[in-house]
Amino acid sequence: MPFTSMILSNAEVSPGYWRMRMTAPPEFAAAQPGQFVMVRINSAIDPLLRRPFGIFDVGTYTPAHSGAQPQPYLEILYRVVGKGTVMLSALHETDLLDILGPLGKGFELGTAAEEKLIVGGGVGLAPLYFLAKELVKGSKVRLFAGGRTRDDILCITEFERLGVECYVATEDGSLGERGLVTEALVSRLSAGGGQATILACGPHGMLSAVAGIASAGSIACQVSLEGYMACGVGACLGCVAPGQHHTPETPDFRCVCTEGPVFDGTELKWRD
Amino acid sequence: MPFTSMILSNAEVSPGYWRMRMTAPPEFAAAQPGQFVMVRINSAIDPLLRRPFGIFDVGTYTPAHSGAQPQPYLEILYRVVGKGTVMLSALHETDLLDILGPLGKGFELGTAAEEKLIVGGGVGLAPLYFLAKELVKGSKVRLFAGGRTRDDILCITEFERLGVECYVATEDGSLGERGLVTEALVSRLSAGGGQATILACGPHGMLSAVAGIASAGSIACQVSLEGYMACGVGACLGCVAPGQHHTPETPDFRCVCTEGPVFDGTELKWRD
Amino acid sequence: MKPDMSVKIAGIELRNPVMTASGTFGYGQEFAPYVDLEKIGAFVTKGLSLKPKAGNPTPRIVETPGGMLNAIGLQNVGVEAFIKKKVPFLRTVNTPAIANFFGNTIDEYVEMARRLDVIPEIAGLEINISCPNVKQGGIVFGTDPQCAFEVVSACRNATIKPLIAKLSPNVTDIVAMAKACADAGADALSLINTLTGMAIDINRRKPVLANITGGFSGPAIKPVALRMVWQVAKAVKLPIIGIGGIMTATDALEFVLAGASAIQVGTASFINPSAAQDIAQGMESWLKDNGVESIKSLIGALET
Amino acid sequence: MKPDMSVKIAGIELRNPVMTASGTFGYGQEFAPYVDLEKIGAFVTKGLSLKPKAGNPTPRIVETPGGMLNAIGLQNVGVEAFIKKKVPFLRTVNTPAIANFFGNTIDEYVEMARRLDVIPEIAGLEINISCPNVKQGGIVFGTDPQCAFEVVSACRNATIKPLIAKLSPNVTDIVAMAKACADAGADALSLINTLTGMAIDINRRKPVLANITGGFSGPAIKPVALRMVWQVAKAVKLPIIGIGGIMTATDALEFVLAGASAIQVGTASFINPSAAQDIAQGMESWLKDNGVESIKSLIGALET
Ligand SMILES: Cc1cc2nc3c(=O)[nH]c(=O)nc-3n(C[C@H](O)[C@H](O)[C@H](O)COP(=O)(O)OP(=O)(O)OC[C@H]3O[C@@H](n4cnc5c(N)ncnc54)[C@H](O)[C@@H]3O)c2cc1C
Ligand SMILES: Cc1cc2nc3c(=O)[nH]c(=O)nc-3n(C[C@H](O)[C@H](O)[C@H](O)COP(=O)(O)OP(=O)(O)OC[C@H]3O[C@@H](n4cnc5c(N)ncnc54)[C@H](O)[C@@H]3O)c2cc1C
Ligand SMILES: Cc1cc2nc3c(=O)[nH]c(=O)nc-3n(C[C@H](O)[C@H](O)[C@H](O)COP(=O)(O)O)c2cc1C
Ligand SMILES: Cc1cc2nc3c(=O)[nH]c(=O)nc-3n(C[C@H](O)[C@H](O)[C@H](O)COP(=O)(O)O)c2cc1C
Ligand code: FES
Ligand code: FES
Repeated sequence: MPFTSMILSNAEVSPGYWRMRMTAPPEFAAAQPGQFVMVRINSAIDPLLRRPFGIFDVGTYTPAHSGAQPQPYLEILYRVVGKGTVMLSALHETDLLDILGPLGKGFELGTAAEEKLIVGGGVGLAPLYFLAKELVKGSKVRLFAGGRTRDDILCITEFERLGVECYVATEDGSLGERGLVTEALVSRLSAGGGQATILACGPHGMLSAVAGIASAGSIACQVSLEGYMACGVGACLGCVAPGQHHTPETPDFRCVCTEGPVFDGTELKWRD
Repeated sequence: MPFTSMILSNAEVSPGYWRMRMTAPPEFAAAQPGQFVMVRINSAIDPLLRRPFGIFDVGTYTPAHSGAQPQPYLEILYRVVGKGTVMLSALHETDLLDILGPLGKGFELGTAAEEKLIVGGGVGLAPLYFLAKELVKGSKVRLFAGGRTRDDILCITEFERLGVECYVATEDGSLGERGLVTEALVSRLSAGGGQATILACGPHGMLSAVAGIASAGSIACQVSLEGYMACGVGACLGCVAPGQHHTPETPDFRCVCTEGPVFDGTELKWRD
Repeated sequence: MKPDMSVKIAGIELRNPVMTASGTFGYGQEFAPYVDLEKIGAFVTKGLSLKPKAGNPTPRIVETPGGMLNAIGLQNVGVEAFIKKKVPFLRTVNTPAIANFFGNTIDEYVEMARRLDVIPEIAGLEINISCPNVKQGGIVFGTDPQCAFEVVSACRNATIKPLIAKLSPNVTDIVAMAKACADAGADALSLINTLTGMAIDINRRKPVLANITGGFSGPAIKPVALRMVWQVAKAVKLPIIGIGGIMTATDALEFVLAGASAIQVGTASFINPSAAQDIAQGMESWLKDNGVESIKSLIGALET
Repeated sequence: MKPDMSVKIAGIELRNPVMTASGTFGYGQEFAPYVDLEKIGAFVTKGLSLKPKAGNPTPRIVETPGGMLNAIGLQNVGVEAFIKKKVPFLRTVNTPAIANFFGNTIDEYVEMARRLDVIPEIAGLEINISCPNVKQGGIVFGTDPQCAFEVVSACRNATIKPLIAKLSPNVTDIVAMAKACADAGADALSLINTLTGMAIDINRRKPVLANITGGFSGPAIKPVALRMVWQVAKAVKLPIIGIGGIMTATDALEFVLAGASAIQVGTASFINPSAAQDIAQGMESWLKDNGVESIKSLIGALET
């Protein structure tokens, strides 16, 4: 659903990464981890299109004024990469934003018994915090967080506060293990343990590797994809990703904004 | 010259009319009454073109911080009429603006002896305040301010503080005389007195009437024109106005942004 | 008084002149959560073809200054699945549904027209002639008056439903194209389809779109669309559906004054999913505020 | 290392590929306060005609989403006054000046080419063929390959100076136009000139421009311009000057990758009077940052 939201806070949490909290309508309580919102940056035509962002967190806050009732809020965690996110980072508390969401199909939370291995690369951690909050209610949750450097490892303390066990890997070794997050995942898996399921979000290369690891170990795996989106509601068909049966001759495209952004790793074609 | 200016204040002085003060470079001290600036509303492409505004006032202020030296400032008085001015009115103190100016040919201040009759319609008063500040240094100055209703009569107290004698006329009689400002001008002129010169800015209809009155009484008259501008520097030729010799067959166009915006009333063609 | 917003296009009664543009409104159902479909004049389906079409590889869209490029590749479920899966929904909505269709040969176009002709839930057909004719070295039907005439008249003979020819703006002489479609028996003309554009990623040194070029839409193209609607309205008697960069009621009214009897909202629905309904409402308010009793009195009322 | 930004167009050596577009940079002098004219590659004069031209009534310009329309009507001082009043300034600047010119008959074009041919301060001629041929029912030279061929070859025979043909984008097949001008002996091609657009004031129920339609320029048109430059670069050997909506160094580099050997900055100079210089500087910085030694290595380097 479309709604006008007021910014409650907008702060840089790590160089180039910002966290924004804004008001949400009551209906937003039904949002699922892995769903996303389409944010209209301003009312002008530059930028023209809405920008998609995963839901980092939802909750309620109590406004300052006396006798105020608790109100729902929504948070996004975003990386400044271009025109729209630059403008977003310049917005202030009390500024208004036009938001569409929650949109798309989120993560399946699965059964409490299975251990949850959540894997995030850089800003791919964004939807995983909301996810972890739900998962820790029933299951053991381990987070594998990767990035190029320490600045790309976001909000680890928040995850730890949830009781999530965190494994950190950076390519330059500036934080945690030196190397790729997938290596940390593999070594954890080889350490054995009970039945596990993988939930991942991050760069396509990382997701592809994670999906490979999962199928190799025949472990259930869900991944959250990105795609260039115009509408977010299944109308423009801009956001599609190749499905498992995809070949250039016999294409098989899945709509990321409605059938996803979260897919079962086996639903997708990883090399084409 | 182009410069980056910081907004010092931006307040609504009358319903729909805003007054903005912003920092200016030292060179701006050379600005002449009647000159204008081209303001870039934002760094995006919507709105694309700069917006022209007359110089309402220039001066110096001393920043709050200790040991600060006096700094030059510039003021504009603007009416919210469309996209750009709506956005302008939403800007805050400390926001930055990209400004080009001072531009164009201002008013000729003439000789001290002659009485100065300045005539302004609505926001046409904007350049007249800066003008009056200069004129009162040597001459008797009378202001004839007109508008549809009281809300269109701007900053009269400021003019009075300068020692300017103000004659106000509104079409609905909500302030001053009921009727057109030109009527007030005519009755003043018929009252006789020493040698006078007219300087006017406002809607084209008013300027045309004033120019008529002036030539009828063979009184010197300068008018400040508007025109749709893209560049403000004489390159696009979008802003032209018909000159005295203009006919559809033998056109005679004057460039408002470089030959004007202030013209001698006799230089222009008033009916074509 | 409530202004009369109704118009008639190619024999189709519309409660107001606001339609949705093909390819930007899915098959209607996608927008049911955002738009009261019974508050708009009509909606147009995604472009349909004989066989399902999977479309182009990604990236398929890119934003440009004030607009966007798309190279979806006419992905659609195909006419069979459309009839089975999408038409039932149309029955539930009391608003005319226009089927937009295309082909790569005249035979394909004709076959599509025949299939759609027998579907009672379809109020009319919009023929998209901005497609290459594979039988003629890939020349785009809509860029050659003769090709356009042939494909439109062939479809004209294949359907008794109202037939709307949708023109491509990528031509030297839009009036010649309009006349060719009129001569071929089209009941109305819709214009414009997308301009052809391109965007480049300088860091990858590649086109942004996998398809290299794409269809250019959005507010940026409005001046071209408005000019073409005005040119065609002066030269051709058929009712015109104005399309191109319409974001607001003001934009829509510009097209009506230029000569459009109805308008279509495309890209705007991506930015504001209820754009079509908001524009219809805004137009009605403007008429009321300006004491205009009927939208019909504004069609082509531009003073030049 | 300092990247080599120099390029050669139609035999004219440019210190960098950034030129200013005709009609947006006056006769050069207007921008001297804002641009170090010796930091750009070349500048192009306002379009010149045999007799002074007073241009159209006002309003002459209007802003559109991401762009603008102009109907200046080719106002210019005429070739005589240009030679007397404007050429002396060119002597003071060590940067090639290109004279843009037009006519309404082939004879007028040829006469203009002759007059300009003998002016040493002029490094080359840019022929604007987006004008109606009054001898042929007002058909625009630049929208018909045959007309374009005739006027360009006639001018070719009238001057030994480098001759640049400036193409109109309002055509079905830009490649056909490019080939016609190449066959006629043009040394280079510049594209695009303005698209034709329109804007309407719904409250006055009139076109905003006194001329009704106008030339559409600015960032909005970039995708169309880039597409046309790419199409022409693939099909024609001549060096290309890319024009259309260039606001930044990134925009300029997109055109270079698409196949342009140089670019022209138009509308951008209205928004930022030092745009041309800033863009040249920005391109050089990008080359440096990306370890590209020569701009020439980027011309047409798009991977498709
Ligand atoms: C379902 C989904 C969830 C996302 N969640 C987050 C998140 O939680 N935090 C975050 O920082 N980013 C997230 N992204 C990526 C985010 O949408 C882009 O970084 C953002 O749109 C860039 O906009 P821009 O104007 O700053 O960049 P520009 O490069 O100027 O954008 C230009 C165009 O490209 C699109 N675009 C650019 N990069 C991407 C990308 N990686 N994915 C999709 N479209 C892109 C933009 O939407 C815009 O249409 C998500 C993307 C998707 C599809
Ligand atoms: C030399 C000069 C001095 C001016 N001084 C003042 C002043 O001191 N205070 C003030 O309030 N206004 C002044 N104006 C008018 C002011 O420029 C316009 O009101 C303003 O540009 C409107 O912009 P907008 O985006 O809000 O309106 P829109 O209607 O959205 O503007 C659309 C386009 O039309 C142009 N435009 C609209 N109205 C005018 C107009 N009246 N004159 C020229 N261009 C126009 C805009 O610049 C823009 O390019 C002056 C105009 C000129 C030419
Ligand atoms: C993503 C997308 C898909 C489109 N698909 C079709 C289509 O299938 N058939 C068609 O005739 N037009 C199609 N169009 C063109 C639109 O119907 C419309 O003519 C064009 O976008 C201009 O209008 P706008 O500027 O309001 O978007 C499509 C446009 C977009 C943006
Ligand atoms: C105000 C204005 C005047 C122009 N005059 C001319 C002209 O006299 N001759 C010409 O060939 N092109 C003329 N043009 C077209 C530009 O040279 C350029 O081709 C066009 O504006 C596209 O580039 P841009 O988007 O960077 O402005 C003019 C453009 C504008 C905006
Ligand atoms: S973003 Fe439009 S269909 Fe997914
Ligand atoms: S505004 Fe461009 S010439 Fe005056």
